[in-house]
Amino acid sequence: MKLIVAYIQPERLNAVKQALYEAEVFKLSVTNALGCGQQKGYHETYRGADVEVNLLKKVRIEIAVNEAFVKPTVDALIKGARTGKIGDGKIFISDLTDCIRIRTGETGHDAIG
Amino acid sequence: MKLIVAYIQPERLNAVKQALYEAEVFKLSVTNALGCGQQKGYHETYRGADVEVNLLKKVRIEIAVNEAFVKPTVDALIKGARTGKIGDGKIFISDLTDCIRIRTGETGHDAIG
Amino acid sequence: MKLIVAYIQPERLNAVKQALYEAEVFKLSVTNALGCGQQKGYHETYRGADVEVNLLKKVRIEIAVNEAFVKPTVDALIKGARTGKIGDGKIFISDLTDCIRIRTGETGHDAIG
Amino acid sequence: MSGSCMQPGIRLLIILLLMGGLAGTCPAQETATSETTAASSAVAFTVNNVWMMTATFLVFVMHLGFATVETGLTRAKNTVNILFKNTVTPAIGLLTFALVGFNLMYPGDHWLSGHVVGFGGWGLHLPEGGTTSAYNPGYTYWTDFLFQGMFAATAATIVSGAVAERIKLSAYMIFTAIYVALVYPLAGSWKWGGGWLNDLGFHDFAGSTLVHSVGGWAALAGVILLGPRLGKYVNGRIKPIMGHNLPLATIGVFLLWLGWFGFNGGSVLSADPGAVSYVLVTTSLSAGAGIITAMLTSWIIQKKPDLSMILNGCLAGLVGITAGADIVSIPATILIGGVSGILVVLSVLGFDRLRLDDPVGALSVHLVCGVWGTLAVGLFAPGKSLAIQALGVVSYGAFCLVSAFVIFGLMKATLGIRVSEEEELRGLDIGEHGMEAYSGFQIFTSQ
Amino acid sequence: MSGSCMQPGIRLLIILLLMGGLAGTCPAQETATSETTAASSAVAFTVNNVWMMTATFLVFVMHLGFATVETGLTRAKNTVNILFKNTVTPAIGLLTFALVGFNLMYPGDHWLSGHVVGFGGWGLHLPEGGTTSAYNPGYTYWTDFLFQGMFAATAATIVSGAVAERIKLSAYMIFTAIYVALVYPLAGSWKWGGGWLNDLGFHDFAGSTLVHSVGGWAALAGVILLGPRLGKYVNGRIKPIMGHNLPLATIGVFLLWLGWFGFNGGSVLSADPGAVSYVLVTTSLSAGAGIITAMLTSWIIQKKPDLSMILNGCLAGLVGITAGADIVSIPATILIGGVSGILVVLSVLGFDRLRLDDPVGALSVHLVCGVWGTLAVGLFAPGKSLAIQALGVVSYGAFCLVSAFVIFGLMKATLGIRVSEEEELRGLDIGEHGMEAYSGFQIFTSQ
Amino acid sequence: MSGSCMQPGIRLLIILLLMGGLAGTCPAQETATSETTAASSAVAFTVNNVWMMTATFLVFVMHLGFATVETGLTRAKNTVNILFKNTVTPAIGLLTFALVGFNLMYPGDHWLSGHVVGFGGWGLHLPEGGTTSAYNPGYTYWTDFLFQGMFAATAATIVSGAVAERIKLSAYMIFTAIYVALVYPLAGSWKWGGGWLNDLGFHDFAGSTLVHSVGGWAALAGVILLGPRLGKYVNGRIKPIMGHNLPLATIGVFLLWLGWFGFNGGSVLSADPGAVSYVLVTTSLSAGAGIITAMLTSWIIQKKPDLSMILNGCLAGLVGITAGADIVSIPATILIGGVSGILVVLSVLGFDRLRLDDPVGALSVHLVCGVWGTLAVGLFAPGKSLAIQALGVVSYGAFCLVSAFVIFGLMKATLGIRVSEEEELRGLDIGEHGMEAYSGFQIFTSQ
Ligand SMILES: Nc1ncnc2c1ncn2[C@@H]1O[C@H](COP(=O)(O)OP(=O)(O)O)[C@@H](O)[C@H]1O
Ligand SMILES: Nc1ncnc2c1ncn2[C@@H]1O[C@H](COP(=O)(O)OP(=O)(O)O)[C@@H](O)[C@H]1O
Ligand SMILES: Nc1ncnc2c1ncn2[C@@H]1O[C@H](COP(=O)(O)OP(=O)(O)O)[C@@H](O)[C@H]1O
Repeated sequence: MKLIVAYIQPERLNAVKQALYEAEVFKLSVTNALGCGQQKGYHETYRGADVEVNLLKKVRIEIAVNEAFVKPTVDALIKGARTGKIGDGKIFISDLTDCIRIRTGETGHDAIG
Repeated sequence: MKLIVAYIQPERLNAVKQALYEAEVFKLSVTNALGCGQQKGYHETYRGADVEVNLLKKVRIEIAVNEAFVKPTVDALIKGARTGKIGDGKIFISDLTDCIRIRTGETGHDAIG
Repeated sequence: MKLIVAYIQPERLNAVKQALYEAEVFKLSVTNALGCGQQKGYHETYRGADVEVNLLKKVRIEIAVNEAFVKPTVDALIKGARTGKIGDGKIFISDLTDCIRIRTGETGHDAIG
Repeated sequence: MSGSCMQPGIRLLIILLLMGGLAGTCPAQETATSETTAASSAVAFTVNNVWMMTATFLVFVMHLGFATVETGLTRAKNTVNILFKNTVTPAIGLLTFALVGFNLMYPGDHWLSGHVVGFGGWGLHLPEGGTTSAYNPGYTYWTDFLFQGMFAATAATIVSGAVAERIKLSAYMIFTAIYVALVYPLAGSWKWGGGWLNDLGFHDFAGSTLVHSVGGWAALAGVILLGPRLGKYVNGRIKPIMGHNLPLATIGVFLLWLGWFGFNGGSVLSADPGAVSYVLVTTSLSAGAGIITAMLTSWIIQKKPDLSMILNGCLAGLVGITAGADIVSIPATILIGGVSGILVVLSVLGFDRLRLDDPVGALSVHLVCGVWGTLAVGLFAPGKSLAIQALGVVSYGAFCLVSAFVIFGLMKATLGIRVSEEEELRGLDIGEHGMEAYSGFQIFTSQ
Repeated sequence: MSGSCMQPGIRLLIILLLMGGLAGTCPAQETATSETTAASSAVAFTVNNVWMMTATFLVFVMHLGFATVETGLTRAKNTVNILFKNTVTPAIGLLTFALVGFNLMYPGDHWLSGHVVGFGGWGLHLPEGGTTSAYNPGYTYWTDFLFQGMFAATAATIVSGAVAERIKLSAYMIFTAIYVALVYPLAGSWKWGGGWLNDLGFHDFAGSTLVHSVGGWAALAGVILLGPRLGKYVNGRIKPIMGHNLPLATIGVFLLWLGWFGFNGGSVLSADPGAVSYVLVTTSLSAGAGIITAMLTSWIIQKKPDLSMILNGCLAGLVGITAGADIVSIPATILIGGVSGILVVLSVLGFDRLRLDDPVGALSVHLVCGVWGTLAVGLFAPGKSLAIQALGVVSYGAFCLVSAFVIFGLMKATLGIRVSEEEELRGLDIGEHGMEAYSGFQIFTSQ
Repeated sequence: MSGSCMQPGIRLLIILLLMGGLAGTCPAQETATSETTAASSAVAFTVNNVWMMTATFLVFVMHLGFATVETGLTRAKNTVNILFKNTVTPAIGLLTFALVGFNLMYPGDHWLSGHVVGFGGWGLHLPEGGTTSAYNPGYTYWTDFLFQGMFAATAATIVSGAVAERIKLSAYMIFTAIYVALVYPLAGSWKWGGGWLNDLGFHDFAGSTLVHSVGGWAALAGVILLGPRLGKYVNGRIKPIMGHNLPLATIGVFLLWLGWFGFNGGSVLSADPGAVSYVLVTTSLSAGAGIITAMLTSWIIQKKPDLSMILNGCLAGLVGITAGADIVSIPATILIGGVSGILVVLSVLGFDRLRLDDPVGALSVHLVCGVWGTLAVGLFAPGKSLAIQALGVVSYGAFCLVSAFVIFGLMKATLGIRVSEEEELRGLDIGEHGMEAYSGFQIFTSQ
C-alpha cells in the first residue's frame, strides 16, 4: 500500500477530482495548504509597508491506494493538474504499512478502497 | 516508530481525545480536512444552480508513537470514532524513521512522547 | 528521499523560513494545525461555562528532501523554531519512495528540489 | 367681529390645542387668527409625524439588530437559517399585522367582550381624517400602522434567538404568523388598545411587558418543548457552545440600542420635546448602567470580563427601562439599568443550571428584565402600584405562556418542531437551505 | 385696516399655502396675522427640510447597503475590490454631480433643445432665496443638491454589483464618472427635470425607471461586454459561484430597505404627513410581499428556500413599488410586491440560462422589477396610461443601453475592461490592490 | 385693543424671534396674535429639538462606526478586546458625563477662575424651563445633555484605535474615565462652554480641535508610552500588520460618515434649514474629496490603490472640514477635504517612519487633519484669524498631551499599561477575556 500526497493549484481541484473519478479512484482527503516552490510569489502592500508573499495557496490531496492503483492515480493527478506553468505542483509517494476502516475494523488492502 | 494518521467525523473529536487520553496517548496534532469516501455527499443549491458536494468535513489526526503504542492508539481511535455509520473514517499507519524534539534536540523514542 | 514534517509555534514561521532559506532549502508546504503536547492549554469561559482548550495553534511544515539535505534542513528548523520553551515543537522524518513534478513529469531526486 | 380678535380664555385654549396639534377640534370662530392657528397646528402635526416616522425607522433597524445579534452568538453552520428567519419575520409580521393584528390590538370601540377581546375589522382602511390630526395629534393612520407593525414583529424575533440552532424553519414560521397575528395584538389590546389592564392603571410605557416579556414567555415555551442543543449539556456538565462572530453580535447590540431610541422615544406618540428627550436620556443611561454592572458581575463571577455578557447587559438595561422610561427619575433609571445588568448575568448562568438552553440569552434579557422593569415601575414611579404591575406581569405571563405552549405543543405533536439529529450536527444551513453562509472559509468545529 | 382682519377667501388660501410652506408667495397684507403666518410658514419649511435631510441620510445609507450586499454575494478574493468601488462611487458621484450633473438634471428654464437637453451651468451656486421656501417649499437648495446627489450615485452602484469579480477597477471608475455626470442626469431631466416625458404624463414616483432601470440597463451592457466569470458556465452547465458572506448580504438588504424609506419617502419632496406615511407603508408592504413570494417561488423551484433569493425578493419588492408608491392602493401594492418577488427568482434563473452572469442579481432586481414597477403604474394607478408608461420604459432603455454600450465598448476597444485570467483566478484583491480582505482567515476555494 | 392688532416694528421682531424659536422672550402683549405666536414658536422649538435628537442618534452611530473600523483594521486575535473597549466606552462616557463632565464643560456662570475652569455642580438637574425654548431655542436640557454626552465619548474612542492590540483593558478603562470626565470637558469649556478661547474669537465649529485633536493628542501620548506592537518594526524594517476584516472597516467608515451628518449638522444647534443643509453639503463634499485624493496619493506612492487608505481619506476629509463646515465656501471645502486626503496618506507613512505604531491611522486622521482643519479656518474663512486658530491648536495640544502623558505615565509606573509579550502573541482576546471572536473559523497568522 502506498500513500500519495499531491500539492496542486486550487483551481485544478475539480479537474483532478474528475480525472481521479475516471481512473476509478473515489477516495481521497483534501486539505488547504500554503506552498513555497519555484513559482515566485507576489507583493502585497498595506498602508505603505511592503511584504513579499511567497507562501501561495495550494491544495494538498492525500490518497491511500493499493500498489496496482499507484500508476493510474499518479497519471490522473497529472492529467487533472498539469497546465505546463510553474506552480503546477508535486506528487510525493511513500509506503503505508497498514490501513484500518474504523466502521468495520477491516484492515489492509480491503480497507483502503 | 510509527506515524498514525486518522480521518474521523468532526463531532467525534472530543470522544477520540477522551479515548486517547485514557489510553495514555497525550500528544497529537489535528488538522481540518475534507474527505471523499463511501459516504455520499449532499446537494447544495445556490440561486438555482445545483452543486453536488462530495467533499465532506473531516478531522485529520496525526500521532507519532513508539511501536508499543500502536495498538492502544488504534484501539482508542476506533473506540472514540466508531458509530457504525458510513463515514466513520480510516486509519493509516506508516513508518517513521526519526523524531526530534525541537526544544531539547532529543531524538528517536525519547522525543516522541 | 525523506519527508520531514515539523510542528512549530506559529510566530516562529518567519524565522524558520529565513533559516531554511539560508540553508538553501527553498521548497516547503505549510498547513494550519492544532496540537496537543507537553505545553498546557488555557481556559476559555463563555457565558459562564468553562472549557479547557488544549488544542493549541501550531503550524505544520512539510518538506521533501534528498538525503543530503536532511541534516541541514533539520538544523535550520531547529535554529528557526527553538526558543527553549515548552511548545517549541517536534520534527518527524520518514522515507519517501518517489517524487514527481507535475509540470514536467520528472521523478525522483530531480523532482524534489 | 369687533376690534378684539378673540376672548382671552379661548386664547389659552388655542395655544394648548396647537401644542398638541389638535387642529381638527379647533373652534370654528371666524377670525384670521383661527386660520393661522389651524396652519400652525398643521405644522405641529407634521413635526409630530416626522418624529414618529423617524421612530418607525429606528424600530425597523431593530430587526437588523436582532438578526445580527442572534447570528453572532450562534454557530457558523446555522447562520443562513437564522438570517432567513429574521428576514422573513418582519415580512410575516407586517403583512399579518396589516390583515388582522392592527385591528385586533387597537379595536377602538369595537370591543367584543368586556375590555378583553376586540376587533376592528380586516385589513387597512384609512378612516376619515386619517391623515390629519383629527386621527391623532401625533401621527397619521399610516404612520400609526407602520410604527405598531414594526413593534409587533419584534416580539416574534425575540423567540427566534432562543430557539435557534434546532427549530424547524417551517415550525418557526407558522408560530410567528400565529403569534404576531393573534396572540401579541390580543395581549397588547389589554393595555395599549385601552383594555382592562389599562383601566386598572397598569403602566408599561413602551413594552417591557407588552413586547419583551410577551416575546420572552413564548421563547420559554419554545426552549422547554425543544430541549437543549446537542452537546450543550453532556454528562451533567455544561459545555459552552460559542458564538461564531462577535463583531456581528456587537453590531447588533449597537443597532438595537439605536433602535431603542425609536422604540422608547416613539412611544411618547408625539414629538413633545421634554417628554421624548427625557425618555432618550433614561434609555441611554440605563443601557450604560447595564453594561457597567454586567461587566463587573461577569468579571467577579467568571474571573474574566465576558463580551457576550456586557452585550446582554446593554440590552438588559434597555429592556429594564422600557416600562418606566417616561416616569422614573434619573437615579432610579441608573438603578433599574444597573440591576438589569446584574440580573442578566445571573440569569444566563441560572437558566443554564436549569438546563434551559437559550443560545443568545433572550430569556434573560427579554423575559427576566422585562418582568423586572415592569415591577420597577411599581417600586420607583410615583403613584404607580406594585400590585397592579405584578398583576399585569402575571396576566401576560399566563396568557402568553399558555398560548405559546399550545401552538408549539400542537406542532410538536403533528409536524414536529425539531430538526433531525443528523441535520443538527451538520448544521441547519445545509439541512434546511442547502447552502452555507461563509462559502470558502475554513471552519473547524467539533460541535 | 378695519376690524375684520382678513377676507374669508384669503384665509383659506393662506392656510393652504402654509401647509405647503409657500411663505414666499404670501400676500403682502399689512396685518399681524400675515407675519405670524410667515413665521408659521418658516416653521413648516424647517420641518419639511428636516424631513428631507433625514431622507438624504437614509439614501446615503443605501450606499453602504449596496457595498455589503455586493460583497456578501461574491467571493472573498474580490472583496477589497468591491468595497473599494463602492467607497469611491459616492465620492465620484457627489463631486461630478456638484460640478455638472445637478444642473444637467434640473436645468430649470435653461433647456437647450426642446425638453430633451438642458443645462443650468457649472458648479453649485446658491440662488437668491435658496435657503428659504422661495426656492422650494420642501427644502433648501443645499438639501436639494445633496438628496439628488445621493440618488445619482446609486445608479452607478447598481452597475457595480453586476460587473463584479472581473471588471478592471479603472474601467469601472471611468464608466461611473461618465454615467453619473452625464447619462443619468440627462435621462433624469426628461421626467424629474420637467422634460418631455414629464410633459406626456409619464409617472415614475421615485425612480423604478429613472434610477433602477437606468442603472440596470448599464449593468446589462456591462454584463454582455464583459462576459461571464471564469468557471460560471462550464461545458454547457451552470456552476454556482457562491457568495462568501451571507450575513453581510443580509445586513445590506436591511440597510437598503431602511434607505428606501428615504428614497421613496423623500421623493414626496416635503414632509406632508399623509403622503409620506402612505409611501412608507406601501414601500414596506411591497418589500414584505416580495420576501414571501420569492420564498415560495424559490422553495417550489429549488426545493429548498434560498436565502439569497429572499434577499433579492425584498429588493425586488422595493424596486417594484418605487414607481407608484404614492398612488397605488394597498391591495395593488401587495400585488406589485408579490409579482416582483416571483419575477426576481424567475429572472435570476432566466439570465443564467441566457449565460448572462450577474453575480448579485442586479439585473433581475433593478432592471426587470424596475420595468415591471413602471408598467404596473399604468395597470393599477387611476388615470395613468400604460402606453405612456411603456413609452418611458422603452425610451430610457434605448438611451441608457446605447450610452452604456458606447462607453463600455470604447473602453473595451482601447484600454480593456476585463482583468487577466490569472488575476481573475487569484482574485482582484491581490491583482488590483495587492491586499486581502480577510488577512489570517483560511479561505479555501477551488474557483 | 383697536383694529390694528400690533405695531409694524414689533411684527418683524416677532417673526425673527419665531424663526429662532425664542418664545420665552416673546413680548407679553395681550393679543390673540401673541398667543398664536407662542404656539408657532413652540412648534419651532419642537422641530429644532427633533432635529437635535436625530443628530444625537447619528453621533451615537459613530460609536458603532469606531468599533467596526478599529476591529476591521486590527488582527482577529484582538477583536473581542476591541469590541469590549468600544462597547464600554460610551457607557463610561455617558455616565461620567452625567455625573460631572456636562457641568464642567458648560459651567454657565459658574466659572471658578477666569474663563478657564468652571463647574456647574454634580449630576443632572433639570433647570426651570429646561424643556422649553427658555432653556435654548434649539433643544431641551435633556437633548443638550445627550447630544454632548455622545460627543464626549467619541474623544475617548479615538484613543482606543491607536493603542489597540497591546494596551491592558483596565488601563484603557481608567484612562477613558478620567479623560472623558475631566480633561475633555475642561478643554471643551474654553471654547464651547464660553471660555477664554471663545472670548478670543477662536473658531471650531464642530470640533476638529475640541474633539478630534483632543482625542488625537491623547492617542499620541498612548502610542509613545506603549511602544509599537511586537513584530511591527523588525531589524529596522517596517512590517505590515494587516487588518483582518476590511468589510467591517468599510462598514465603519460609512457609519462614521453617516454619524458626521449629526456631528456637524447637529452642531448648528438648531434645525435652521440653510445653515444645517449647507453644513451637510460641505461635510459630504469634503469626505468625497478626501477619498479621491487619498486614492490618487496612495496609487502614486504605493503603486496600487489601498482600500485602507481611502477609508482613512474619507475620515480625513470629514475631520478636516469639521472646524469650518459652517463658514468656508464650496471650493474651499473641496480644497480642505482634498488636502486632508493627501495629508492622511503621507502622515500614515510618516508616523511609521517615526516608529509610532498606530494600527488604525487614528493619529493621521484625527490629530493631523484635526490640526489642519482648524488652521484651514484661519486660511479660508472670512474674518477668522490664523494666529488665533494656531493659538487654539497649540493650547489644546499642550494641555491634552500633558494631561494624557500624566495619566498614562502614572499608570505605566504603577499598574502597568501593556500586556505581557506572551499575551500579545496569543492575542488579547484569550489573555484578557478568555474567549475568541470567531469561534470555529480557521485563522492562520504567523504574527
Ligand atoms: N520539496 C518540497 N517539499 C514540500 N513541498 C514541496 C516541495 N516542492 C514543491 N512543493 C509544493 O509544491 C508546490 C508547487 O511547487 P513548484 O516548485 O512551484 O512547482 P513546479 O515545479 O511545477 O513549478 C509548492 O508550492 C509546494 O507547496
Ligand atoms: N483511500 C483513502 N485515501 C485517502 N483518504 C481516505 C481514503 N479512504 C477514506 N479516506 C478518508 O476517510 C473518510 C471516511 O471514509 P469513508 O469511506 O466515508 O468511511 P467508511 O468506510 O467508514 O464509511 C473520507 O471522507 C476520507 O477523508
Ligand atoms: N507524538 C506526537 N504526535 C503528533 N504530534 C506531536 C507529537 N508530539 C508533539 N506533537 C506536536 O508538536 C507540538 C509541540 O509539542 P510539545 O510537546 O508541546 O513540544 P515540546 O516538547 O517542545 O514542549 C504539539 O502541539 C503537537 O502538535
